[in-house]
Amino acid sequence: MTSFPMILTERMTAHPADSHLLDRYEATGGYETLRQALLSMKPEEIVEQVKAANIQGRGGAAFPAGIKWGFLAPIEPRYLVINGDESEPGTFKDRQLLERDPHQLIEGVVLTSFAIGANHAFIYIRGEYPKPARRVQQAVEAAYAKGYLGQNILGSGFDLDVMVHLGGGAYICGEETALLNSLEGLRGEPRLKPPFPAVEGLYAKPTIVNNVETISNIPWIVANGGDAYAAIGDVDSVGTRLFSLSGHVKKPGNVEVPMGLTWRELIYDIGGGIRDDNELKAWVPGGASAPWFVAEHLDTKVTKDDCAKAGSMLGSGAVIVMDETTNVVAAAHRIVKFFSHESCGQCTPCREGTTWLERILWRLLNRAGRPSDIDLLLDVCDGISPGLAWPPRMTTICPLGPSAVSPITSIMTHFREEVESMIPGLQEVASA
Amino acid sequence: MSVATVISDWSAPNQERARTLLEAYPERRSAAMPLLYLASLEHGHLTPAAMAQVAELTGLTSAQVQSVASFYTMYKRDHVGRYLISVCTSISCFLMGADDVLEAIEEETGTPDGTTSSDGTFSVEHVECIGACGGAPAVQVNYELVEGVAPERGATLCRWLRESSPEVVVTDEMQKYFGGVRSFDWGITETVGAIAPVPAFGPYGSTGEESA
Amino acid sequence: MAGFIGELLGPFKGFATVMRQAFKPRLTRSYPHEMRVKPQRFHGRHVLNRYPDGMEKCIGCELCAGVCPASCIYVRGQDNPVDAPVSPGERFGFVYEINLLRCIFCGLCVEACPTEAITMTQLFEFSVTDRADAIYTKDELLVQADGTPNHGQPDGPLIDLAELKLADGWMRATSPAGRADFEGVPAWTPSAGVGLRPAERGQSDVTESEEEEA
Amino acid sequence: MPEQPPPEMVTISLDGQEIEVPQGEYIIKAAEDQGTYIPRFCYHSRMKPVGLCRMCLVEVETPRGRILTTACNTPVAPEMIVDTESAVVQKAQEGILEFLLINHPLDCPVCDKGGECPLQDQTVAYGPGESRFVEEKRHFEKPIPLSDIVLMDRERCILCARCTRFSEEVSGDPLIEFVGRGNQTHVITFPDEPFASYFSGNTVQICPVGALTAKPYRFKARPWDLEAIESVSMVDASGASISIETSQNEVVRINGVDNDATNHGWLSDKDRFVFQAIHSENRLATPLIRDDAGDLQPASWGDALDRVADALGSVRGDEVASIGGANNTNEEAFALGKFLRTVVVTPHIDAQVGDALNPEFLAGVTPRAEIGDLDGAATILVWAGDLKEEFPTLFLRVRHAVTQMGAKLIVVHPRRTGLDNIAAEKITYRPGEGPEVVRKLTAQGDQDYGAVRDLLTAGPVIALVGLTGRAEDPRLAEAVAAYALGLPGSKVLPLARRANVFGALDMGLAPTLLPGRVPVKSESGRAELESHWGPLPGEAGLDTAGIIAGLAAGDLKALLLVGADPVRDGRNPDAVRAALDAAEFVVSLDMFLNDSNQQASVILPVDGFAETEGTVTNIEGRVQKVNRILPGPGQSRALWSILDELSSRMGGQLGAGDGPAIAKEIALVAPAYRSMTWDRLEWGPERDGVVMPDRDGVQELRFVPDDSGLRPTAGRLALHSGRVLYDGGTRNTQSPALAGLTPDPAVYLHPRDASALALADGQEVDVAGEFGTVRLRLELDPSLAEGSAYVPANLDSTWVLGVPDVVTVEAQSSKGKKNEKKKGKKKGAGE
Repeated sequence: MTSFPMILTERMTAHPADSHLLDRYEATGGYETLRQALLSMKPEEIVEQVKAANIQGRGGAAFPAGIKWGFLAPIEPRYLVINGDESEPGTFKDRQLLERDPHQLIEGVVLTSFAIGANHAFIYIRGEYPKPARRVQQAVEAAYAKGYLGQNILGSGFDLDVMVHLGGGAYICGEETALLNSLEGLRGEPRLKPPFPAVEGLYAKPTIVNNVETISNIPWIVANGGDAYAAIGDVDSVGTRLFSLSGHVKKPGNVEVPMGLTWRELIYDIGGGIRDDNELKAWVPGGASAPWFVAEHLDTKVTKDDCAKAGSMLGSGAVIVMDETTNVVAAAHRIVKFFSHESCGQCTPCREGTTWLERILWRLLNRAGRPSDIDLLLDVCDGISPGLAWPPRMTTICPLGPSAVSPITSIMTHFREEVESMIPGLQEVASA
Repeated sequence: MSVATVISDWSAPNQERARTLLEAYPERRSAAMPLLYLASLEHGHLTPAAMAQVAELTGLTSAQVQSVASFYTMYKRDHVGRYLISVCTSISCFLMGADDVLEAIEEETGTPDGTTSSDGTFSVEHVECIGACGGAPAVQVNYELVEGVAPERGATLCRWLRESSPEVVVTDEMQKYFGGVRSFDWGITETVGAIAPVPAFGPYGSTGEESA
Repeated sequence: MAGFIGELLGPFKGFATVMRQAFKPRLTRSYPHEMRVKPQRFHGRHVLNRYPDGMEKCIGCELCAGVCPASCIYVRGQDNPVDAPVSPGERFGFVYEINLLRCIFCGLCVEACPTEAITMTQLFEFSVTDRADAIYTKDELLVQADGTPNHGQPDGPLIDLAELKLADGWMRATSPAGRADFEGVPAWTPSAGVGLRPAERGQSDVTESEEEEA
Repeated sequence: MPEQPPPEMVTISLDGQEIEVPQGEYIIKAAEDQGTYIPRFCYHSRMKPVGLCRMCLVEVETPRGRILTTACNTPVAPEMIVDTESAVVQKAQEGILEFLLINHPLDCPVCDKGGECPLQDQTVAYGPGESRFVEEKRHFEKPIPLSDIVLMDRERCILCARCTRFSEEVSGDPLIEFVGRGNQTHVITFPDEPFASYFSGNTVQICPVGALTAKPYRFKARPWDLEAIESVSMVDASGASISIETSQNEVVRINGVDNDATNHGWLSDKDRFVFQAIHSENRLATPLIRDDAGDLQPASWGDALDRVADALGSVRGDEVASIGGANNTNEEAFALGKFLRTVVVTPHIDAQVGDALNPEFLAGVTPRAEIGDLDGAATILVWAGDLKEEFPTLFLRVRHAVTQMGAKLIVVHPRRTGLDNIAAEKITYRPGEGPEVVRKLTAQGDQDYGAVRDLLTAGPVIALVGLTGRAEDPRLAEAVAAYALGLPGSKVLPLARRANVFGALDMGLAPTLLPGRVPVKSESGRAELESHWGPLPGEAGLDTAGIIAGLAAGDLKALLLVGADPVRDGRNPDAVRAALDAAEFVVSLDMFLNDSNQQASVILPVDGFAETEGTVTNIEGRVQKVNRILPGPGQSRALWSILDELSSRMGGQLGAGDGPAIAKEIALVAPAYRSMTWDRLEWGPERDGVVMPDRDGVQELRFVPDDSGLRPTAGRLALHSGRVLYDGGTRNTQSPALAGLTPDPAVYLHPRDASALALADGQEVDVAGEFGTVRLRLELDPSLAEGSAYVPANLDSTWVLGVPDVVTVEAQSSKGKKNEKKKGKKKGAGE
């Protein structure tokens, strides 16, 4: 691993006791970038820097942030919404950023709002994160007191109001249009697209929705230039990224690493290897929605394109490792159950399909499966995600339904025999 | 109709908070979600009367408010115990043995998953991922997090809650005595915590000062 | 010559025919004193059945009326009284009438019925002196609480209850939808009570020859 | 419909065929117009697409490859390539249907929708052969009543959100909503807040499965034994298209028919369920003659007609008068008019019961707006009764224009109305002070109503003008119309409520009008008619008020009541009753006994709605066909046939042998109806109705309203006597589904007025006016102008009050008795 700057976690690593406080933030150079940018840069210049940085959204879809900002419709008012509804199983990186370095996010929010011409920003934090929300709220208040937020920020004439909004417990609100609905006080159901939020978002006004991690990178990018950022990491996937390691690794937790490592380095070197030095069975590379990788993928590079070529994605950066003792059907069932529980219920394939999948897997787990269930599972998956290809085609409004398909296609691809062995009578028939 | 007349049965600070919330958003309707938390806090849980009040405040119909409230898992429309214990059973916690933790907690509290104990002390529920996967298995008490909870520690936690009946539930305190491995280092010790099964954020359900 | 002899023998030929017939088994019966066993699947008059607990099977769906080629069935449904339901579910047959003068006994109503509420018995004696009486109403069609069909001559020599049980056999043969899956599944019939019916051709282990033996 | 520029056309490829479709049209609609049906559940052409059911998936060629997308929310684009039946699409459709069916109960035999169910039909057409779902289906308690009319079976619901969207988007009263999430989502009301919408029946009609059922139709019949015929609702004068469906000679259901020009397929619950009155056991089924003892006795038609002919023949023609005829078809109204003018020879004819506007204004105001003009309006001015109560389907059209088409709405009314929540501006005024409002709006530089005046500078302006309440001076509406016609690009839609009142006026059932919108005073028009009918009186006759006075004074001797109840609808109930008593002979042609015809000498039963065929004319002058699907009960007969026979007994010749013959004569003698034939309305593009006059300008009457001569205000509490949808009228009370919805009678006062009078909310008070006193419960209503009292018209007790200008309200004589405010009061007058 070559040396790289710790973009997101340097402050919290160096100052674990008070990295969340304004004094420490200012003492470590915080809000300097903002001061300079507001007074000396034009909004378009910031957008240019972010475009040059080629930073991909860290929420899961990995859409380049700069390009997203460029889609904004020329209508006032505009809104910036920070997506802190981090609910993807395996993911806890935003929690750390919110809890440990909220000012870094707020500086990013102000810079972004300035760049896109928004005077109102919302930080939507999931309801189960009261502590991160408290810390952000405290930071927002401190920033208001010091004039980093509010009217005429730092004498630049730019106004910005920031509100922290707490969710109510719904994974689907991580989908940007569902999040906007939730913020409007509606059910968190994804909207039909188009129109995209950049054209018709919050209150039907142009809106940019970005992930916490994405925006936390902005101060560094503006301070050091987009090219400097683009120089870190791999060719297409640039910068550093926070990965959340969990499951059967020796050292779970968040790590900031440059893009372009191999999975072996991430799991064995950084994650410390598998617990009890067991064999690695499989891992989920990018949150519960992502298709699984197995040992043969260990040397795949951790970049957007390489993972896509290998049939999965980096998603939210959650790496869930399963060792040889894991019952893959049980693991897949648990993931499908999650999606079935979190389905918003508005469109048919997801509402009915995920529940049905969950119930079939439950039958398998309880040794009550039927030989026809293997085909049935795959066919139900096909009804949600025709062709079972990656990236998925969808019969649904949003990608939640196809996300529930990933673990099933994964176990069918990599562990079909193990699945079949759970169906009474199937292997006898096959061997006869 | 003025805010005060609609929620005249609320405590004065909460009335004030409701008024602030209504003014804070560009559109009144957006205040529905925070107001629902506030109403839960006022009424113990989200009663029909509370939903009707929120409807009146936000200019929605009661049916619409009910529709919104029922979408989100954290708005409890049934009675909730004093301590809401949420055990994460999603994939990461499951891999690390969350089912055993849930079982131990159910046993200790005598409260099966999804129910409230008869004395109103505990509500036990399993929840989907609460973002503490590095510290799996994780448990929340009134949405205050404890990570690395082994089954027997989960049981001890419940016993402690029942016996010492803390007014305020504080993450760091619980983590110290009942927690294990954490997702990441928290750096400091806080005294802020939840006073009710409502997230301890800003206007609702919190107490104490955030401090270093 | 042959003609002459032929003429002479003529009367005897006639006798021979008589004699031959006289020793053949007799086909006529002294009905009504002696009843013939009717074929198992005889299409006689309809009954409306009940469930073992006495609930009516008819749900007033009007499918029988819809399918009837002679348009002789009139059905009206109604909301089931919540406290004293007539049939399981929300709806029951409130009016049920069959005009047996129009009925062609094709049995389509039986096939259409989703709940096996209407079946055919072997009852076929229902002469009337007034055309209006030929319209059988629900009171007449509905079996009694014990499953016995109502009929005009309860104690007369015209009704053989054993025969009615055979009629039940026919009903079971087609129920539900004649699917082999239901082989060995106990079924309830109006007069035979709960029981099993023997398997039929097309169902699992029965071959054509076996069936004929049976 | 007003002319709109033709949409730009684009070429797309649909299943390999090049088709031309309007730019921006959704694929599902474009394909349907070309004959390719794409299956769907949640899509409804009158609501915004939501893409929930995913049934309408099609494959579209894009630069990124072929994608699956929903046809209901994807607009066509030039050169688009759409495939609706590829293998992928078929597989997806099959999958969606299997998903929908896994939790859908297979209780089609007991389901009201079975037989006409889109889910059934599409399963047969696109679905899988068998279900592979072996688990237990989802269960909910069922069925649960959502209101007095609508029941919900949540197990059958496929969550297409048609009902919830309708109530939020179209009718604007979102009382039913999704509850829960994911697999447990269901549709329900808030506890103890029933789905008390005036439009709840529409949700039953658009529900694609049998989840929502309506009590009046529930289990009454199966779809395959229904006979249906299209017709027009006779509940109000907006001319909603309906289909009347019968089984075994009994109307069991009325459904809305999508008429682009009028109701867009929506109906009010009154339109939908009022048919129950047809089968009321109180319908008159035989002629009744009053015997010497004063009792009504059944009689033969021969005797009854003889009696009427004798009585009418024994007085001078102009001693006979007629009230009513607004609930009949144009043909019947025409026959009645001709009977009165040529056989009886009297000019005293009035179809209105003295509670509406000047007939010349209603029939002849120009330029007259069409309902469709609302969609193109920049500003809509509603100065009329509460549309939600009086014209529910027109209310929906105004809502549509405002919420979907961007029109700005101004409402002027003495109290809150159903439109207030979408109005850009609202003027509340004290009844009687309307002229002052007009003056302020007109006066340049006046400080009041600046915002309203600003809005009204944006044209085109469509003004809906009618009486806000019964106590209002009818000339106020004319003044408002005169003001409105001065606004940019303005047109006026005159409003009068009674079913076919516009048809009746057009057929000459007014003292001042001859058939075809010809004023009696027009020499040329009269001469033209005389060339067909022979000599006619040249003077205008008496209107209802004049007739009542004439009867009381003895100047008039005999009266025909044609489906009218002037006692209840008149200004002074006691005076009308006295006049009826004073009349020598009263013959009533009606469907029911009512307060006015109880004392008639002869009562003749007539066929009514669904029992007669003919045409009707709505508020915009649109002529539509109404049809017959039932015989009348017992011996009841069509009005025209009764009149025809009566004529021959009186030595006249009416020539009203049958409906088509009358229709032909109308086309011959009524100028504005010259081109009208039944054939035009029954087939082809004019099935939605034809607005008369045709644009060739054959209408003679061109009424130009003016704004002079208004009644001044007096008294402390001016009365606002507004109509409510579910009133105490015969049709309503004879329909069991609707009778229970009538609001509790009450008097409404502004809180400040109440406290000035020392009255409390819920208290029983005596309301007294010029004509009568009634005891009512007091309700506070801050939406009223101060100094006014609102009493809903024609409820069980309130009609006794009549229509005085002012009332006094005082505590009930036995003091200190406070009744507790009734809980769970019905929606309606209180809203």
